[in-house]
Amino acid sequence: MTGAIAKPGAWIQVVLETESLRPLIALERWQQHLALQYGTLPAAECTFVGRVRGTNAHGKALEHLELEHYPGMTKAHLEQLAISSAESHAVRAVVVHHRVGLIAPGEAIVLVAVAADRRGPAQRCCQELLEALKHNAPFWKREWCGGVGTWIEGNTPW
Amino acid sequence: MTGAIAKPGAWIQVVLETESLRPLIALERWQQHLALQYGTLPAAECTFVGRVRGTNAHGKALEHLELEHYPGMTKAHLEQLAISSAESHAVRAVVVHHRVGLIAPGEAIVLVAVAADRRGPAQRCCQELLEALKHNAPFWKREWCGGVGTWIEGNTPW
Amino acid sequence: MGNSEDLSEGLTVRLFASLREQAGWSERIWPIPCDSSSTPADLWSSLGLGQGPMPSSIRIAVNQHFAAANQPLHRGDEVAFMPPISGG
Amino acid sequence: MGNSEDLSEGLTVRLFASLREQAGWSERIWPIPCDSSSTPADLWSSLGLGQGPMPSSIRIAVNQHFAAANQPLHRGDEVAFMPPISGG
Repeated sequence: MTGAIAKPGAWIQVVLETESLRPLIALERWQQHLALQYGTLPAAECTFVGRVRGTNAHGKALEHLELEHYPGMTKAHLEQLAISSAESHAVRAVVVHHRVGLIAPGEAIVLVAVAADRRGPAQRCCQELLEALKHNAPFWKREWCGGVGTWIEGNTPW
Repeated sequence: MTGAIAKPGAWIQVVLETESLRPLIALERWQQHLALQYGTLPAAECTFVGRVRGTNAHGKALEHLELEHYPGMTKAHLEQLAISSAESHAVRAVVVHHRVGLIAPGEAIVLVAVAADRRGPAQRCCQELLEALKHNAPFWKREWCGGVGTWIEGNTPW
Repeated sequence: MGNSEDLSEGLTVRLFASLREQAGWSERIWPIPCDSSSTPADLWSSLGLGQGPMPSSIRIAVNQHFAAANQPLHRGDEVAFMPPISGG
Repeated sequence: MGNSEDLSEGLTVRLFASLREQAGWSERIWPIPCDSSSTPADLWSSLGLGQGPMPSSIRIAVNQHFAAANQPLHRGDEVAFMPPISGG
């Protein structure tokens, strides 16, 4: 499940990962593509990686986090959110990798990276897109503790 | 030139790189240390990488950027800035790698990474520390174009 | 339910996460009346997904785009009811 | 300049970047009067680093910590004058 949309303004890539998300390997490949596309890498790159916590909100040890999505809609909607953020901040490139399925504590759930000509747009776009996907992309989390799964509604505060 | 300060609250590492700064390799090592220290990696990681532009402010092709520093003071002052940001945002770990010497276009000048339990503190600390080091750490940039070096005073706007 | 298995005559309804588990199904074909303009809010009531009107926390998608509870539905539409989102 | 090569009798003055190149030197031992309390601002004038008073854009460090232009200096101090910073 990989996808890339060539835009006049920005290069957008969204990937839903069913098996594993290795942020540094994903970033390395993205940078290689960027370097090919732009000659030299843009001056500013801002990245966020979210990982599964070891405990739930009540301090109980977490066995797994489960991420459900809406096949078809989730990836297309993430692409729309990325395009919209990229355009409003005039950045060069955005990449989003998001896990679905069962994820162990410490493993990466989400990677958002933004390359831009200046640090402000890179940071603002990365931050805005992360909030957008947390609140507006069709994902649902279920925490598994002691063999019992509990659906989580909403996100931790910023 | 490497250094690590163990703090009760946060693990701070500042490195001045004289030869090359490879952000993904630096991050991989930092994450390995973090995983050893905390068992699982913290839930939120925010990273910024700054790279040398291909042209100067007047659009002329840049041959090299030169970074001068104050041996002794620069690293110690970066550590103070990192400790101060880490404490005010209550994050788990901060790493800063900064190049000195001659740097080619596209090469990394600076890497700032912050690991925290929540995304907000990670993002705010990373952003604040980047501004602090741009405006308050003793570094001076000289741009080399057509064999002529020009000292740059101040930074591009955020 | 008559022609409810005939896609051209009805809607595809999809439920996700806690809504799916509470209802005990994830996808269903549902007939749409010929002469009325049905909405997701009407559909919610018809499906018996909860007591009373649809909670405002429920998100709706029509044909895989977010939509309002009063958007008119047409035959062949895919309508999804989604509990509050928690991504990233 | 007398004892200016004797660290215990004077200050170490360091210049960086454009200031170093304009002055033509990077480090110098400078005598400090026995009976007066000298400051970085005084030192700037004595060294002839520029015409008139020290520009406010110049940053000062004493013993590798940022300091004010009127901080009293003592024998053995390391005083640095720095043009505006451009890091990161």
